[in-house]
Formats: sequence, structure tokens, C-alpha cells
Amino acid sequence: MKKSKFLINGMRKHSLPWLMLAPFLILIVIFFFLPIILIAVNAFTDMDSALQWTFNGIDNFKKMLLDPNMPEILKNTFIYVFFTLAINVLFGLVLGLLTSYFIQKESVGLLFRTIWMLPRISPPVVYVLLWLWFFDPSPYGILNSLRALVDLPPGEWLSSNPKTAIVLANGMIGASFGMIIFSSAIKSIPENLFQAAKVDGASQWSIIQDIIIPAIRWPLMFVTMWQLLSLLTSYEYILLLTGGGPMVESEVLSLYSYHKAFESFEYGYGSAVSLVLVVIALGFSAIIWKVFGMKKMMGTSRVE
Amino acid sequence: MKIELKNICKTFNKQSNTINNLDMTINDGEFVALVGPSGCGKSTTMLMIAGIYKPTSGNLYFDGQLVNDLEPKDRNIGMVFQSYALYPHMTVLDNIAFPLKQQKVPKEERYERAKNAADMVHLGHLLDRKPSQLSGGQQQRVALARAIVKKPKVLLLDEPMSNLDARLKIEMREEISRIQKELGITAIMVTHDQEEAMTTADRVAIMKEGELIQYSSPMELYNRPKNYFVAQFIGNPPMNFLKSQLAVKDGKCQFYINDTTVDLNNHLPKIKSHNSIKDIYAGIRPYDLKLGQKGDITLDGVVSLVEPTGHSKMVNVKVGDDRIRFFADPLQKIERGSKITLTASISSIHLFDCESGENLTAETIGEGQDNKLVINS
Amino acid sequence: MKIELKNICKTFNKQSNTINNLDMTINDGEFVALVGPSGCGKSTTMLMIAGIYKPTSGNLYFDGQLVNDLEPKDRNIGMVFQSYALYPHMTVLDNIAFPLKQQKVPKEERYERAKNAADMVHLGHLLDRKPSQLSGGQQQRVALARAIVKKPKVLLLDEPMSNLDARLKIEMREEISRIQKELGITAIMVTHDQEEAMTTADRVAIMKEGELIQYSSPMELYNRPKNYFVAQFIGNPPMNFLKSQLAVKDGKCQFYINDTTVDLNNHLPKIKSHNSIKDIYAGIRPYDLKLGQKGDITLDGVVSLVEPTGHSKMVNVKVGDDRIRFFADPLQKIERGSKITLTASISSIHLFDCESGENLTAETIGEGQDNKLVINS
Amino acid sequence: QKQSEADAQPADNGVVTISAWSEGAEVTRLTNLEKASEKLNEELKSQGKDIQVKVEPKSFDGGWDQYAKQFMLSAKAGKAPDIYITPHETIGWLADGNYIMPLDELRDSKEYADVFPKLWDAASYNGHIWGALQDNEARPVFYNKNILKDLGWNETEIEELPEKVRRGEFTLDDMTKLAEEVVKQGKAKYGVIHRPVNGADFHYFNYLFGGQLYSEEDNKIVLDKSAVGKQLAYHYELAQKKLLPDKLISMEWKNVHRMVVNGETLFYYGGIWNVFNWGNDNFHDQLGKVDAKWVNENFGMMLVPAAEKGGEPITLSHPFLYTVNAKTKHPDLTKRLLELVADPKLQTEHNLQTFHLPVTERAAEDPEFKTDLTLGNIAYMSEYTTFLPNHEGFTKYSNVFWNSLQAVELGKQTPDQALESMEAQLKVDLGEDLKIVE
Amino acid sequence: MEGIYEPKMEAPKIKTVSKWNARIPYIIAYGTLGITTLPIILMYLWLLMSSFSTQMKHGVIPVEFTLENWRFLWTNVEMVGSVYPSIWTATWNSFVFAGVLTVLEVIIGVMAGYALSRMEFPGRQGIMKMTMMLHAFPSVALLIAVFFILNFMGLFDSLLGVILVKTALQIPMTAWIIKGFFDDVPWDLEWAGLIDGCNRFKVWYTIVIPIIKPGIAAVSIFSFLAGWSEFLLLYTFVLSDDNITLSTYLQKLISDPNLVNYGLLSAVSLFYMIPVLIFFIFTQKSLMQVSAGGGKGV
Ligand SMILES: Nc1ncnc2c1ncn2[C@@H]1O[C@H](COP(=O)(O)OP(=O)(O)OP(=O)(O)O)[C@@H](O)[C@H]1O
Ligand SMILES: Nc1ncnc2c1ncn2[C@@H]1O[C@H](COP(=O)(O)OP(=O)(O)OP(=O)(O)O)[C@@H](O)[C@H]1O
Ligand SMILES: [Mg+2]
Ligand SMILES: [Mg+2]
Repeated sequence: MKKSKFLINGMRKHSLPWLMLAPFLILIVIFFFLPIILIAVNAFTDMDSALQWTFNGIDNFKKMLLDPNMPEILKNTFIYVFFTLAINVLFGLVLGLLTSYFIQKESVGLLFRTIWMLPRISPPVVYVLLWLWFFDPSPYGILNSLRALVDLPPGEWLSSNPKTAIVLANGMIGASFGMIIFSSAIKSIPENLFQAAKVDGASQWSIIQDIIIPAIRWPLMFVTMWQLLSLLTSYEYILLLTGGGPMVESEVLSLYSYHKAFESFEYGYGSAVSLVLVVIALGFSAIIWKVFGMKKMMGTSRVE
Repeated sequence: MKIELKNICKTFNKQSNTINNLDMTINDGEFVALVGPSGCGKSTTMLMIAGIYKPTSGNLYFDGQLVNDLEPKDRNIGMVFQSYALYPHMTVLDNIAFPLKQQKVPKEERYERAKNAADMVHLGHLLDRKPSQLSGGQQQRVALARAIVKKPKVLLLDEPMSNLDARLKIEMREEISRIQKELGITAIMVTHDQEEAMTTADRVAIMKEGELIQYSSPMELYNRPKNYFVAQFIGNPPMNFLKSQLAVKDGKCQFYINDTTVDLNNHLPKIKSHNSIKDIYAGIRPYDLKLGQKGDITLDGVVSLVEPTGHSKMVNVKVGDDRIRFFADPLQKIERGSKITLTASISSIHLFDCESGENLTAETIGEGQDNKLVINS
Repeated sequence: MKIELKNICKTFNKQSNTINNLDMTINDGEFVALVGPSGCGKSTTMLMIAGIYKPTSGNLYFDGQLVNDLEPKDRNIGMVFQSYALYPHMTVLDNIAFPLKQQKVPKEERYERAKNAADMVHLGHLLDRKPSQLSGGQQQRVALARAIVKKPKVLLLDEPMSNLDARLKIEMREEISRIQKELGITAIMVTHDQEEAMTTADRVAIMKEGELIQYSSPMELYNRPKNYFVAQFIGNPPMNFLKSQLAVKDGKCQFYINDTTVDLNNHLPKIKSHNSIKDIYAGIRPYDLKLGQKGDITLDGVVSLVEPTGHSKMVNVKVGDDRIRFFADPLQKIERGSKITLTASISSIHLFDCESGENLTAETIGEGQDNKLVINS
Repeated sequence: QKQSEADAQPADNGVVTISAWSEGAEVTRLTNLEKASEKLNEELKSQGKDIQVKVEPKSFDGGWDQYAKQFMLSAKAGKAPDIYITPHETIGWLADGNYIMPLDELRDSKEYADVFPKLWDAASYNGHIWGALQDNEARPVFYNKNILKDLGWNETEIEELPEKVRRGEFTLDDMTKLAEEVVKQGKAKYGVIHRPVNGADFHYFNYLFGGQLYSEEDNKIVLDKSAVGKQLAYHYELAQKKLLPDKLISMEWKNVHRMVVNGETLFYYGGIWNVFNWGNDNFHDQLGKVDAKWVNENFGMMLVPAAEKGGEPITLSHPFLYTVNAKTKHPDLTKRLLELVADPKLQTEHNLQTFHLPVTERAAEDPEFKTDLTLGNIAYMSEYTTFLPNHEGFTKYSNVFWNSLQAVELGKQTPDQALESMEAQLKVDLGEDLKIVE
Repeated sequence: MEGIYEPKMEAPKIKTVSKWNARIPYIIAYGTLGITTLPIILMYLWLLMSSFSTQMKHGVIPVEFTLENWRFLWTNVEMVGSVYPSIWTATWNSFVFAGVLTVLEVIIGVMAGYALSRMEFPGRQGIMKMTMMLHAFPSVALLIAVFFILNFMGLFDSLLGVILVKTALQIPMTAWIIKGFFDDVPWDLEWAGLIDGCNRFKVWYTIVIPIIKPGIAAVSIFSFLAGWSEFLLLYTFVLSDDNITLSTYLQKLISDPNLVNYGLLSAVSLFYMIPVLIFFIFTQKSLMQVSAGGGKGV
């Protein structure tokens, strides 16, 4: 073995992580990072349907400040994100625990997980249609038809509580995300830890709290953060379910951005709204990072 | 707590029983050592007592109470797992304090007691480490501290000191003994260290392929092995065996070793027929063999290997087709290939049926060993 | 392969060195045992030799070649990890065959060899099991088979038999020795079983807190411990120590044990000053103590504990403030609380400086032990 | 004719490919182009030109926004089709963004000579014609004949209602009153139903109340406060009088259809294509799918009644245009193709299949069209039709209006409050593109 | 271990109390699951029934059994004068798209996740943070920007472009999830692999990956689902119509809200769900069996 070989070895050692990251980074940089820079630039233009980059300074942001609906949209955004996130993470965790820890019989757990996957795997339009059909305020709404059977007048169900509707509908879908990730993580916990805990007298609650939760801290953080960002930026189901209405009662910031960019083709303005969204999102991410201690979760390599 | 296992069977794959009809009683406050070849079902037995595994059939009683369905957490057990099973996300201190937390011991007291336990296993300086930052022996000590910190009723120790150095092992062993005696804990320990088993346990249970072979006091085990398996298993280095034949003629017994005919004057009640010839193993413990010719029987052999062990030399000798070992004084000069003569007293010889493995030695011979010499002293 | 460690340091937390300036040479084909208290850095040393950890400073040479940066896979090493590290998703057979697969051994030959290795560790009947379905000892044996199957140049064994029963352990130990000698493998084994270390190894390295304390042949280690630490660490049960004082007057030495004054006629070259009084420990191995008064020195004490160990009785005796142990014939009647007198020859006594721990015994005394008695025999 | 010089370099083998995009289920818009290309090919052959035109159609199925967006992007990428079929109101941004070319010469062509003159408005923007009119439609008010019968109206009264509306004798007020009566008497659950989602329909009231939505001279969207005020007041009134189903604006289309088909409402502000919808799915509780005959037996269709007696009734239409890519390689061939596609026969084919109205008089005279049970009866509505503005900002206007409409129907705001917030919002959203008329 | 031990534990009571106590969590568990799951079951049961019946009485009781809504399985459905393409082509295309996406994503994500979890290099944490922040940008907003990039690269109107974009959008998620799973793999396994003659890369795919199968199960279902349901990107960035997928097929059914045949829609959407369901069950079954256990793991 000559010296040069060591050199190559050494180089190879340091380049391996980058090699393994390369496809990931290339994709991200090209299709994610660059576009984001474009968006950031775009936020200072009044690009419209003609797709021209004409800069207009901070006009877009001024306009946002003046928009009389802005306070309500922001309020909606926070309500929607907070409650849906709570359902997504907490209920997702409950589902994960129930289907992969409490229910030891794998087939039963799988059955329930499959059922909970249904909302997520159905085409969004159809899922939303199911909601609409069930809770339609007309006498033909399915729940109303049932009420009619026992001579009750049509109820208004969710139509008078659009925010509840979007939170529940999104929660049902988001919960399965947490459920799948958490149950996978729970399955990866070595069995002997549970055995040790049982022998140590741990109650079910304690096993959850002291064994499972610490073991799935990373997925928990990830799901919380990812879902937070997803919720902040997603609008699809709201668009289909209420379209932000009635009026702006269920309009959230991302939907607003969509409406601006793709309904009225104000791309510049839409980008500006997105940019605001990002700033909000980053603020929250920073908090979550602190709370979960992301730094601690980045272990060091033990092969040197 | 008195623990009774009644006809316990356990099977993993539905084909063969891993544990086969195990019947065993551990008295309240007793310290039992569980020994047996690797894979014989010791850990499985422990896990059943802990309640982790449910017996496939049979019953388990704690103080006369059927506990087959009792949850592990309600059994008040402390256990060292063979694989330690430390909680990777907790620090050493939290690992040790965990059982106390489950008993709702107030935080301060909990950490106080956990620290004491950690000190006991000499880990006081590593309280903030995570298990992955510990050496193997340190991990095992954490497991040990965790098992005893809650002062359980039953202590299950599955090779709790296998990765500790000799000194520490002795120290820990004594500590465990002390606590066990002080608190009246019923303890079961799996160990491969026979000295450990012999010195610590009130009784030793020997298992083989899921069955209990012998369950008695250490001395009895050593002096009166029930059968060939126990004889060859217990004792380090193991007993030497010489293939031989036992002839019974008109109630008189003889057997032949290495050209010597040995008359057994004491009766052999275990042989029914009065005229027969049987293949047997004659067993002699290495420590009972001496250089020279002064004993009841003598063996001539060729030295095949000399291993130093510190306080003495272990010498391997070829006697006929059999290989036997004995200990020689370290200062005696014994060389490979040289011819030597060994001797032993007849009272130190155990006879085993080649087929059934049963110990054929008359009770009196076994007892004689004790009696005769006690009188001598 | 000759392995040289030169001034190796290793630190985990940047504050203190886990391995401190380790200098050690393992010759080609040598079998070295690495012993030391739990947590002293044995596994860390092994992992550095394996190339998993890089030394923080210092150099590692294989056959004179600097290999600090050589990848583990290029070192041709077989290793048993303290934690076994079996591949959980592979069957026993695949686990064992894995190193061969990496060497691109053709499939048929690979499984053939793996099966042979499995048979060697008596796992031939469990080839299709996953590690999680094995007992602790079985797992360890898989690890052992995996380490030797590829016939490596260097074999690193980190407590490879800690979870095996005594019989199996001896068998495995012999098997390893055989293979090692046959193939001329350089082997390093960490073990807590001193008998194992003594009987198998060509040389034994004793570590303490990351430092190499003594590195010599088993007999030398036993007979000439470099210092107090080695003396008390090696030997099972450990050496007895009695606190004492050493007086040097005009080149003549005396020390006092238990009211007896012992004259040291041999010179003590390790003491510089010609007039001084020193606190020392006088060490005597339990096996060197006998009941009676015939030896050079005598000790009077009270029996505090009698433990049966099978072939003999270990007796704890209180002598003054010190507790000492010795072995008595199992048939001798010794009772707790009775007064007894013990004796030992002067040549079996080791003297250690209380402060530095250094062995003060003159070379000649140490050697004398051998010489004198060899002449006697 | 004149296509020769520009189309000098035809593609291989003399085949010129003209691509065309359309959206939605109305594939006749594309098949008609293909059929027209056959004619064009004959024409070229007879002129002795060695050129073959091949139409490459592509039909989209996403939303309109996405359809538009895709056109934008492909235009930027130079992959836009030669012909882009689009609802008329998009020509504002298409023209502004230089995506399409003006087609003023079509107006002079003989194929488009007999277009209903009003329809050209739909294709005009900034003083140019930007597309070839493709079809026209009607959004009539459906009334339930059975309910009226129940109320005591006789057959002729019922059948004459559209005519009375046309003459301005039956006003919006009358309509409301009639609905009120029906609901009060329990003859029907609801008096009036309109679409449950935002759409073009609502803006015909603006025109009905004398308002305007777009000012051509300024090229700005107009907020006509008095007209919008009346418009909001009308919806407010409907809601307050409980003539509308509660929460109509959050209902499902499917259930709206069911309510209408099952006779739960007297009036329904619908579209002519609804006749087709009802034949396509099981909306009727007993009958399931209902055909055009059944619809005509049970429902009448009329214009939106005038605001006051003697006033002009109204409807709104949403013509489709064939627009031409500004960068097309074959402008002349394409234009000629668009002339040929206006053939009455082709129009009729489209109209009958998709329930649309013709754009030319000749097509309106087509016997096949005239005999159609539904279409024949309402062809006249083209004369009363109005359009949405073609200005890009109209989407924003329409969104803001929709919010205000919801507010008044839900009773959350009075018409005045709603108007006020609408004005505020429009000022922000449209900025300089807004003109406020008191 | 000082302190006097007071033996107490009233033996006779142990059994009964604990038996109940032991069951309570399970009763609660099953109860919660049952109650919360019921609405979903009902919803989809309703969907199933409505796809097989001409009409639903009172909205819930199927009236007449029919297979007509499922006719798309054996004929090309004709609606409003236009004939829909074969559902099988669409299914196949969806399958290919989702499959390619899943494979790409799992491979790239697992590679990246490993590097991020278990290798040391500068900027590791920075990359983690950055990729997460990227997700803070609404993907619609990105659409236009991505167009400019694709157009610049000449990948507009190509399937490859869409696959790359989609992978890029999904990959941070995959990498993040997978990282968490890699974190928990005992190091000694990797050490053993290195000593047995693997390099780091080989250790990764022969030893570490099989151990994180549950993680792969989780990400592959999300990747597959993402590919299966992808519509917007395909629709926006691919012009040619040959690549009809099930989601585009479905879009055809609902493109005009007035022209929806709801029975057909129910049937098609159920059909749409079946492959994902199968994929889900398959991955869960094959990948969720964890082989970890045994050993002492460091
Ligand atoms: N990853 C780590 N981080 C910090 N300290 C460590 C780490 N690994 C080991 N140590 C410490 O380094 C010391 C040496 O550890 P090592 O595993 O080499 O001990 P050992 O001699 O093998 O002990 P044992 O006999 O108990 O296995 C121990 O005190 C241990 O706590
Ligand atoms: N999960 C399992 N599935 C199948 N067989 C198993 C399983 N666990 C243990 N066994 C088998 O049962 C037998 C007893 O195992 P057990 O762990 O009790 O042995 P042990 O006596 O503790 O051995 P050791 O001293 O090696 O730890 C072994 O042969 C083992 O292979
Ligand atoms: Mg075991
Ligand atoms: Mg170690």
C-alpha cells in the first residue's frame, strides 16, 4: 500500500457522503432551490398573465397590507393550522400507538391502518365530494336524508361552520400521515425494551411516555414540522371543500395565494403572499426546532 | 416470595418443546442458580417467571397464587436481561431510576436511590452518559443497578456479570448476596460461572434441553451428580471420564480401569441383576488425581499438554484412548510427551451407566467420601 | 501479521483520554489476551486495531506498515464484538457466510465453509434461524463462527465466550487455539476469565484506565506482578494483602506481619535509601496459604466465612484488620468463628509500596520462587 | 385567395399541421375543425396547391384556470397550439399578453357576415376582433309548470309566460311575488334557486338594473354602485323572504339539480345545458334520468324578466371563440380554417350535441336545429343576450362580488354594508383598473 | 441499598384487579379506534354501495343493483359525445409513473437519509434545515418558477421533467423520514459489516437498509401515492395527451361540474383506490415485519 493510496482512501472517505447526497442535492437545487429564488424575485414584480418580469418594488406587499380581508385570512390561517396540526399529530400518534402497539395482532392493526388510509388514497375530489354529500345543507344531503326519515328538518351541519369542516376534513387525511410514520417507527423499537419496561413495572402509559415517545422523537418532530408547513402551504382540500367561503370565512393564506396567482393570474402578487407565508413558516419551524432540540438529534458518526 | 413452576411447557415453533414439563419450586428468600448448556432454556424460563412469555401449558404460582396471567408489571420483579435491554434514550441515571419512577417514588428520593445504586456498581461518575457511550461491562452494571434499585420481591438475573472482570464480579456477587439476604428477596440467577453458582446459590438447578436434570445444593451437585450429564457439566475443569466395564458377580462388583481391577466392596444398590457386565464411565475429578502411586488406583499415561493457570498447572494426559486432566503443582517439572503415573482414591470415583447415564455409585460411596475423611481429620 | 501500536491515544469527549499513550506490539502469530477492569478501554483498543475508530493520535502499524487510514475491510480482520452485532435480517447461515460473500467466494463453497464453521460452534441444527430466535449463547457462537470463517490474518475477540457454559467455553477455546496456531493468525482476545487468559494466551496485556500496565507471559504476570494493581487483579480469587511496614536498616530489610517480624535476607534493589520505614502491602496468594505452622511465617485469624467451591473450600479469615482468603481441603472441618493458624513460605510473599503500588520484591525473590522449587522437585 | 404567400414553406410532404386545443367535454369544437380541414384541403386541391392541412386536436380536462395556465406556459415555451379555443372573456389577457393575433378580417368574411351582431361584442377587445365566434348559449330561467298548475294556472297561461316576459309584462318583481305565493301556499319548498357557486349568471342582474361592468373607453372594470346595490338588494330580499334554500351557496351541484328536477322550486336560474345534465344522471327520485321531452313537459324556459314593466328582459351568454396563436406559422391557413368551421351544418352538429345556440343566422335557420325540442324554443334568446367583459380584471371583480352576494344571502351584511366592503376590496384588488360609477 | 424493606403485596388480590386493570387500556384502545373509524367506514361503504346501485333511497339505501357504473372496466365509456380512453391504459400509465417515482425517490431518499444520519461532513445540519424550509414554499407558487427552469433546461413537455420535479418536491420528506430510521440502527452492525469486508456503501445497502424496512414501507407508500395521484404537474408540464393517467381520467369525469355522472364517478374512484390499497397492504405486510432484536446493540 503506497502513500498515494491512502490519499485516495482519505479523499474517498470524505467524498462518500457527498456522493450519496449528490442526486438529492442536485434535484433539490435545480427544482426546488432555484425556483424559490425565482419566487423571491418574482414577489417584487407584477408579473401577470403575460409572464413578464416587471419590477414594482414593494407594491405587492403594500397591497397586502391594504387588503381588508387580510386580518381575517391570517386569523383563519392560524386557527386552521393550529387545530388541524393538533389532530394530525396527536390523533396520528394515537392511531399509530393503537394500531401498532396496543393491537398486537398485526392483521387487525393493518386493517385499521388501511381504513384510515382510505381518505388519503381517495382522489381528493371524491373525498371532498363525500364530505359535501354527507353534510350538504339541502334535504338531499345524506345526513339530512336520514334526519328526514325521522321527520327532522334538514340540519346545517358543517355549512355554518366552514372552519370546523376544513379542520376535520384535513385532519382525517393528515392523521394517516402521522399514523403511518409513527407506526413504522414504533415497529422499529426493539422488543426487549418493552419487556424490560414491563418488568420494571411500567404501566402502559409509562411505556408510551418513556419508551415510545423518546424513541420516535425524530418522526414526531418531523411530522409536526412537516405537517405544519404542509398545512400552511396547502389549500387543495379547502379549495375543493369550501373554496375559502362563504365569503372569506375559510380562506387561508395559501389559498389566497392560489386565488391570486391562478385565478386572477397575478403571479407577482401570489409570490409575494407566498413569501409572507414562508416567513411565518420559518418562524414556526425555528420554534419547533428549539422545542424538540433538533441539534441533539443529529448524532455523530461512529465510524471514523 | 415462593415461586412454583408446575409442569411448565413452552414452545416457540409448535413442533418441539423448548421447555419441557418443568417442575421446580423456589422457596421464599432462596437464592437459586440456574445452570445448563447454552440454549437449554434458561432465559426462556426466566422470562416466563417474569411474565414476558406465557407458558404454553402448565402453571406458575407465586406464594401459592396462580399468576399465569398476571402482568409483568404487577409481579414486582427486578430483572437483568441477558441483553441488558437498557433504554437507549435515557441517561444512566434515568435508566436506573426508571423502576422507581414506575412506583411513583418522589423525584428526589428516586434520584437519591438511583445514585446509591449506581455507586454500588461503581458507575457514580457516569450518570449522565447514554448507554451507547458505555463499555459493555458498564452497560451490564447499569442493568444490574436497575434490577435491584427497586428492591423487588423477586430478582431474576440472567448472566448478570458475564462481562465484568473477576474482581468486580466477586464484589458484585457479594453485594447481590447481601441485598438478597437482607431484604429476603427470592433470587434466581443464570450463570455460566460455576464458582459463582456454587458459592452464591442455596440451590443449583441444572437444566438440559428444557428439562430439569438435578436441583440440589451445590455440594451435593458436586459430590453426588445424578447422572453423567451433571457430572461432566459441573466442575471446572470437568470431571475426567474413562471408559470401563463393570462386572457384577454374585453380588460382588469389580471394574477395570487402565489394566487395574478395582474391587467395589461397598454394595451397588442401583444394579438390579446380580450377574452382569455393563459398559460404564468411571469419572474422577482432576483435583482428585495426584502424581504418584499411593492411592487406591493408579493410571499410567503420556503428557499431551501442559497449561499454566497461575496457582497450578493443568496437565492433559493420555491414558489409553481417553484424555484426562489433572492439576500439578506449578513448580513440578512436567514435560510434554513424558510418561507419568497418576493415582486416586477409590472414594473419589464416580461410575455412570454408559447407556442411561445414570450414576451407579452406591450412596455409601458418595457419602463415604465425606464421612470417611471427616473422621480422619 | 505483526501489529504495533505506537503512542496511541483516543479520546471520546475531548476532555480526557480513554486510551492513553498505548504502546504495544503483538508479534506475528501471537495470541495475546487483553485484560483489565471493566471500562478500561479494551474494546476501544480492539476497535482501533480493527479500523473502526481512528486513534486521536499515535500510529498503528501492521507488519511495519502505517495503517491509520486503512479501511477496516482492507485489514483482513475477523472480529467477535462484545455485543455480537449479528445481522438481524439474515439467518444464522447467512450471517456466517457473510464475510465469505464479501470475499467473493463462490456460493457453494461459501455455504460449505459456513456450515463447517457452524458445526464447529455446534449450531449446525439452527442454520435457518434468525438471530432473534437464538439464545444468548447461541448468538455469541454465531458471532464466533462468523469471525473465524474467513480465516483472517488478525482475529480480534472481544469477550467471545462470556455467555457460554464452562464446557463449551473450553471446547471453543481449544478450537480457537487450534485454528489460530494452524493458520498462524495473530489473535487478540479480551476476556474476563483469567484462566482463559492464562491458558490460551502467549502473552497477557493488562490495562487500567486506558494505560498498559503490564504485558508479559501469563506465568510472569502471576509470579511477578509489576505492581499492586496487577497483583490484586490477577489471580482468582485475588491475592490477599496485609498492611505492613518495611524497615530498611543498614541494607538489611525487615517487615512485620501479624506480630511476626520477617527478615528479608535477599537484597531489595528497588529501595534506594538505606535507612527508611515504608508502608507496604504484603501479598500472598490464597493458594500459597496453608493451615498449620510449618512455613516461614504464620498468621493467626478467625474464620469469618466458609464457601464451598466443589473441589475445595474457600475460607475467609480475619487477620487483624485484614481479611484474607485461603483454600482448604473440602473435607477439613473448618467452622465459622473458630481460630486457625495459617502459614506461608517467604518466597511466596510479594511486597508493594503503599503509595506508588510498585512491586518492591527483589527480582531474586520472585525468581527464587521458581528456582528454588524447581530444584526441589 | 390570399393564404399562398405566408404559407410558402409547408412542412414535409406538403402536410401542414395545425394544432388546436380545447377544454371540456364539448369535443365537437375540435371535430368541427377537423371536418373543416377536409373542406379546406379540397379547396386547396382545387386551387392546385400541393398542401394538405391536418388538424391536430387536443382536449383538456382540468379546470379552466389550469387550461389557461397551460396555454400561457406553452406559449412561453414556444409550444402553444395554433388555435386556442377559449371562453370569450379571456381574450383580454390573451390580447394584452400578445398571445393571440387580432382577426378583424373575419368580420368581413362571408362566412361570418350573418353573425348575430351583438355577439361580436364578445369577441372584441381594445377595438379589435380577437377570435372567431364558435357558439352561443342561453341561460334561461326555468319555471316548474306543475307548480303553476297546482297554483291554479291554466295551460295557456303557463305556456305564455315566456312570451309575457319577453314583452316586459312580467317583471322581476312579479317573479318574486309569484315565488312568495307558492312558498306561502306550500306548493313548493322554495321559490327561487340559483347556482350554488360563483359564475357568470349573477352578473345579468347588473345589466338588468341598468348597470355596466366595463368601460370600453377607459379599458377599466366598472363598479356601478347603484346597479350593484340593487343587485345585492334583490338577493337579500330573496334570502330574507326565505325563497331560497337556506345555505344555498354552500350546496352541492348535484343536490341543487335534484331539488330542481324533483319540483321543489318554482324558479331556477339555470342554463340550457341543464336539460342535458338531467338526462345524464339519476337526479329524479322516481324516474332517475329524465330526457329532454320530459323536461319540456314539466318545465318552461324564459328570459330573466325585466326590472320594471315594459323593460327589456335579458339573458347572458358565454360564447366560445377560436383564437389564433400570435406566433402561428400558418396564419392564413388557420384563418381560412376558422372561416370554414363556421359552416351552419357544423354549427348545428355542435349545438345539438352540446345544447348550444348558433352564432350565425343561417345556422339558426338550420332545419335540424329548429326542430330541436329545447333549442328551437329558445333560439330567440340570442337577441336578448349580454356578455361578461373581456377585461382581465373581471375575475377579481367577480370574486369580490361573489363574496358580497354570500354575505347578503347569509344575512351577515345588509346590501349597503356589502356594497361598501365590496368597494373597499375592489379598490385594493383592481387598483387602477377600477372605475367607480355612482 | 439502605432502608428497610416492607414486604407488602396482598397476594389474594393481585389477580382479579390486575386482570381488569390490564384490560382497561385495551377496551379504551379498541373503543377509541372503533368510534373514530366508524364514520370512515360508513363513508366508504356508502361510496361502494352507490357505485353498485342506480339510486340511493333516502340517500343511503341502495335501491337497485347495477353494474352499469362499472362499465368502464370492459368498454370505453362514452359521455356527451366524447369517448373516454380505456381505463386500463390510464391505469398502466399511472402505475408506471408512480412506480418510477417510488423507485427513484426511495433510492435517492434512502441514500441521502443515510448520509445525513450517519456520516460526518460539514453542513449536515444546514442541509437538513434547508430542505425542510423548502417545504415552506407552497408548491403552487413554485409552479411558475419551476416552469422557467424546465423551459430553460428544455424539459418542458417531457415526462422526464415531471418525474424529476415531482421527485424533487417529495424527496426532502423521504430523506427526513428515513434519517430518523437510520438513527436507530445499532452501530455495531455497521462495524461488523465493515470488518467483514464491506465498504461503507456496501454496508449501507446490505446491512443497514434491510433493518430500516419499516421506514421504507412508510416512505414508499407516500411516494407511490404521490405519483398515483399526481395531476397538476403532469397537466401543467406535459402537453401531449398520450400519457393519460387515472387521475386525469378522473378529472375528465368532473371537469364540468354540471356534467358529472356520480355513479360512474364513485365506481371509477373506487377503482382508482384499489391499486394503492393493494400496494399499501403489500408494503405494510412485507416491510413491517421487523427482524431487529436479539443482541445487545450499541
Ligand atoms: N462512545 C463513547 N463516548 C464516550 N465514552 C465512551 C464511548 N465508548 C466508550 N466510552 C468510554 O470509554 C471507556 C472505555 O470503553 P471500552 O468499551 O473500551 O471499555 P472496555 O475495556 O471494553 O470495558 P468492558 O470490559 O466493560 O467492555 C469507558 O469508560 C467508556 O465509558
Ligand atoms: N424466539 C424464539 N424462536 C424460536 N426459538 C427460540 C426463540 N427464543 C429462543 N429459542 C430457542 O429456545 C432455546 C432456549 O433458549 P434460551 O434463550 O432460553 O436459552 P438459554 O438457556 O438462555 O441459553 P444461553 O445460555 O445461550 O443464553 C434455544 O435453543 C433457542 O434457540
Ligand atoms: Mg440465555
Ligand atoms: Mg468492552
